Amino acid sequence: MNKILFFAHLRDEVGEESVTIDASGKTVAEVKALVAEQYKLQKLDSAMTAINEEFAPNDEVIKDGDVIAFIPPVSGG
Amino acid sequence: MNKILFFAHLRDEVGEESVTIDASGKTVAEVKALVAEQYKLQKLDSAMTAINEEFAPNDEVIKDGDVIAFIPPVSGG
Amino acid sequence: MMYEIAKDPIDIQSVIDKVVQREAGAINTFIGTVRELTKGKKTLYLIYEAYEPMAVKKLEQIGNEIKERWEGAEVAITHRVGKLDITDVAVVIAVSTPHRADSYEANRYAIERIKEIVPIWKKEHWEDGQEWIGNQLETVAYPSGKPEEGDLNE
Amino acid sequence: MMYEIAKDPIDIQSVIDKVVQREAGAINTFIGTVRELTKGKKTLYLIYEAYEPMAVKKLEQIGNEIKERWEGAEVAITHRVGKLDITDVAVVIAVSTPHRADSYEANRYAIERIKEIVPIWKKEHWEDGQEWIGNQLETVAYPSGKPEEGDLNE
Repeated sequence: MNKILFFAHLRDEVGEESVTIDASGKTVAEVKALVAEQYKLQKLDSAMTAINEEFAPNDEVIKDGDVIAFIPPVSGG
Repeated sequence: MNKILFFAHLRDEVGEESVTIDASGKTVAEVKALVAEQYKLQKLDSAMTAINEEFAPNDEVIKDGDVIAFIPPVSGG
Repeated sequence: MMYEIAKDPIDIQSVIDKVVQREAGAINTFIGTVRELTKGKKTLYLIYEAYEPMAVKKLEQIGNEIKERWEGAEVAITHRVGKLDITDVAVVIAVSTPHRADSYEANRYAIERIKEIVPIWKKEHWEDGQEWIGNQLETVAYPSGKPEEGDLNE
Repeated sequence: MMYEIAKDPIDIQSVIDKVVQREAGAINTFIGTVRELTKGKKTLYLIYEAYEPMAVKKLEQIGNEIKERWEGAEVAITHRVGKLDITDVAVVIAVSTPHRADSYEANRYAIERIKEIVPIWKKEHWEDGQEWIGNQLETVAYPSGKPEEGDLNE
């Protein structure tokens, strides 16, 4: 299983800090599409994705246990 | 009369923080030449001059009571 | 710890102390504070949120990029999260280097990189609403690469 | 007092506090420290000397030049005099501005101008001697004018 973390406006829209799904074997792009549809997230496209706290490209394949985080455009500083 | 202030290597060479002379009516350049000769100061040429705490050009004429300071190249910061 | 996410007010001096070194002649410190007016709109307060473990890793990555580019540099960064009022300190970046020019340039690099790759977000609260801020201009991000010289001068 | 010559160790936070303003999103602070090695030579300690009343006036002039050039800037500068050991703080320059780029540029301008027009001198003490430092390269000074862009990048 895979934990998926939401931040900023995504967290507000989903209404959860995290959800757990089975994403193993899927690419980042596939998981993004799935999650966007399920939670009606229109701006997920502009978010980057991190796997296990490191940015990951859209074609990376997720393994069981990987922690996935969607990273909206950052605004720290 | 006029107070003349020395700093840094000039103070070391003259052996005084200040001296008093009558410089009124003389230009900065004339006072510089005079003081350089009297105290055998070879590097006075590279010093700037301040009159009453403001930089002054070589042709400025000194008035009675003006405080003159020789400002070697600075090295603060 | 040279790279921290803090829930309490940041002690600026303690961040500076981390980069003191006998080889340094310069310490440049950048302090990001909460400004009241942005584009004529009055901010009441901000909420900062971070993906903390990843944010710390990314701050460390920025520090390592700096040490690679500017020889002899030491870097410490603390970013605060939670509710911040006007004039509160959101981030402190301290960079020490042997010579002064490098301390300014390396510090500037750090803040620009923070705004690109560190997972921290701010929500602005105004009298008439609130919004998560982030790249409303849809500009380019640099998740793994480094910004070009031109990107530092925006 | 925004511009000071200090005989005792400088409290960095108190210099920063002077430039805090609700309109500022950035405070850049430059801290000049005594470095052990300069061109391979080991410094034991430094003595700083100032023509104090004129030095304060010239620091104020620099602050005014900055406020003219960078809108909304606030500036505070304290320079120490006397005997300083390795890692001791010689100067603290704090500049706050609405936007961050200006805070870096205005602060950089301040340190370059200090090295041109403020009557402060340092004497370096090594194991084998001592010397008053100052413009050994016979470079140009700018007593009343302002440095050109190129001069800031030495």
